[in-house]
Amino acid sequence: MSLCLQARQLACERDDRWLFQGLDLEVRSGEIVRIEGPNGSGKTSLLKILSGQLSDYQGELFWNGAAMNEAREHFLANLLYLGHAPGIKSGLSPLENLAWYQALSGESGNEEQRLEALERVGLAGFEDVPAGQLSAGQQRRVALARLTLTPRALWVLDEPFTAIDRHGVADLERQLVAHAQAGGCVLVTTHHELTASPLLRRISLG
Amino acid sequence: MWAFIHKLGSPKWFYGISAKLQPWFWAAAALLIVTGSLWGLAFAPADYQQGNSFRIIYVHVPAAFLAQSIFIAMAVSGLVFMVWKIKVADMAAAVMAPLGAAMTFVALFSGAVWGVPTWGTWWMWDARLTSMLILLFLYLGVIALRGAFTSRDSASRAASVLAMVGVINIPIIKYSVDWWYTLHQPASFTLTSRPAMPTEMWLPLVIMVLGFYCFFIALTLMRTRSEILRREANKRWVQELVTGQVVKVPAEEAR
Amino acid sequence: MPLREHNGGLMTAVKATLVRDLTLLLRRRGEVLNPLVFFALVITLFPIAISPDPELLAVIAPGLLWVAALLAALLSLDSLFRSDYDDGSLEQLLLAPQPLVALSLAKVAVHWLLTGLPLALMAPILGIMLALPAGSYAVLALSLALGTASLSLIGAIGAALTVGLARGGVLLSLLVLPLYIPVLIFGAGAVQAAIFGEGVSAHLAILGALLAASLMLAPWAIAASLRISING
Amino acid sequence: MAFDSFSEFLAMGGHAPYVWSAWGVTALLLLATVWHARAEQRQLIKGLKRRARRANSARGNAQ
Repeated sequence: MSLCLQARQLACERDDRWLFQGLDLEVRSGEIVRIEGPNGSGKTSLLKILSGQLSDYQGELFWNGAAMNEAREHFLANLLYLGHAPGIKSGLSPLENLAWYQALSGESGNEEQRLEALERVGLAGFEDVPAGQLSAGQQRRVALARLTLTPRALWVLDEPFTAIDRHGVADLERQLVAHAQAGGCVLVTTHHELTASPLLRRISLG
Repeated sequence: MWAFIHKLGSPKWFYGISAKLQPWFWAAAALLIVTGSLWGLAFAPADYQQGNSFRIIYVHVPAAFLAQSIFIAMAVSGLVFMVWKIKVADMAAAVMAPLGAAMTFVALFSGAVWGVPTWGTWWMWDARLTSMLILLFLYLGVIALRGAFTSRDSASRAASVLAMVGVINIPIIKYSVDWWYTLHQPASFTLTSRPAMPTEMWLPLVIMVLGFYCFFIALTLMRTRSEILRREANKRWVQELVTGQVVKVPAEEAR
Repeated sequence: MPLREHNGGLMTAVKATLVRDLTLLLRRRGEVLNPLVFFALVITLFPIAISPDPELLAVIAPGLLWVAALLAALLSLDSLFRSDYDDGSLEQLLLAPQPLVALSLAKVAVHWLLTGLPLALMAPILGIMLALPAGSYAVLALSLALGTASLSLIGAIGAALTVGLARGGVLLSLLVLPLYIPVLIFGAGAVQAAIFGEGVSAHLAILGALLAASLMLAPWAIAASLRISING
Repeated sequence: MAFDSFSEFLAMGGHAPYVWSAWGVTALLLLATVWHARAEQRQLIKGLKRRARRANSARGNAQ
């Protein structure tokens, strides 16, 4: 089953200033869509609207052909959103952080899976260290471990390359391409130049 | 019905219709308040227990009525704004809050002054005064919350939610304060509760209450109009209205 | 990549949120202890400021204990959603395919468990220091346990509304304290009634009714407020 | 008429300070809100006019 997220005549007004207007957009399985635009052009707001966090917009959203209001639960069950802040609790260990995220979507999961996901992002050996003692890049990697731990079709990533070293960037880029090839879909904003790929599409704001 | 609601939601339409309504409410308010004041101050008989200090009732009760009604009106506007996203409702709610706080203050002040000849003290923890004091804090909370946000959209939503939470709580607060008051002061004299008031005493009161309501509506219309101008300053119809001529937008000029 | 159907798991999510918040707070024990120390400190101030006379203290003790406990519960409210907001996990909570109402209720439950309940258990000890008449200790603890649950729920609305603001702390008390008054009236009233030897069941029943009403209505307001704050 | 003379009316049966201060503060507040609303409206329209003039002249210069 393929996925399809559509936006029709999307417009967002923040405090009497139009961030964007009349935006039509469609993302499907097998695509990496990069949202581009200068600072303040509304990239983050667009991602928040598309991920269903901001309800203050005009226009319509459709998830697999159904209006977003009705398909919201199904949409959220297939969404993985990573925002500016990694969403990692400094008082909990990476393992505990991941356990909460797994449970949040209704799966209890098991420790094996979490250890494996942490190893995949190069955090083997840090499983039980309080996340507060990890570097910013390592915390970001804990968040990125969710990409493999809780597989979701639609990834919405806001600046996912922040604070990650060059090796990690290459890894993540490969992961994005592999996800699209496997029939998933990636919506991403980044200042980092993504390697050209037939799957990559750009949408410009502002 | 729907078309009407959406028409009402258009600031431009509201700006036009309120201009027509406003003078009537101002006239009614002036007429009623002047009549009620003269009647209440000079013609109504003095109370047999309280004498002429009783005449404070003609400002105290209308202000107290209005203070409570404005909070309810504010919450209803907030609900309309949240459910139908009608911006005019939020603008009205925004301008109502300060007037509501002012009316609460009037009710508190007149009640306190009234207390001197009646109880011999400036402040008594009377049920009505205590509820009014709490209402004043609720108003201040809504005003402060609206002012605390940098984004106006968030401020509007937050103030709407708080007004709705407050309006659910007001009756609970009122009943619990009444209960608390009767527990601590069993057989005391309350300012305004009396078994039967002669017609020439309560009729001016009714006139004053109506006058205050008209005043509230007129002032809210007027200040909502200002709020519309403030928020829609960039819209073409506002610029046309202000300059009195058709404003060309740059895109049209280029053509 | 196959699409998943949403397959419940609400209990898993709520349980995990309870465990997570409990773990976090128990690891930062200072945050749990601060309100309790504050409670004890404020109660110490009153005999010093008013009079050490046990007879006088006994009269005002119910009110003092309730006001001090209420302020102590208020003190810890600001941090209820703040750290989640700062580190981005609040966004994730909002995007979980579970009802936000249930998840925020779990967070409030943890707040009560580690603030309201300890305050209620500690109050009788401070009651002894204020010469609270015998026979009212159980009612004091019970009324506080019931009342602080309502306080946590109502206060969480204010905390959710102000979590996006840089200096929300003072504003939070302005918003929340007026709403606390009914709980204060019936809570302190219950203890007083117990002292006078009157029946306390009416007071406790009203406190229970207030709790039921807050349980029904507050979670929706909290969820709506969180959505507003996350957009700010 | 409840009073026999104007001076009696002013005296309010010995309750003059209370009655007149309560009524005075109320009247003052009502008038102040009206005055404030009027001033607010005038100032807004003045500001909008100034803005429109500036925009007009800027556009004129550009042509």
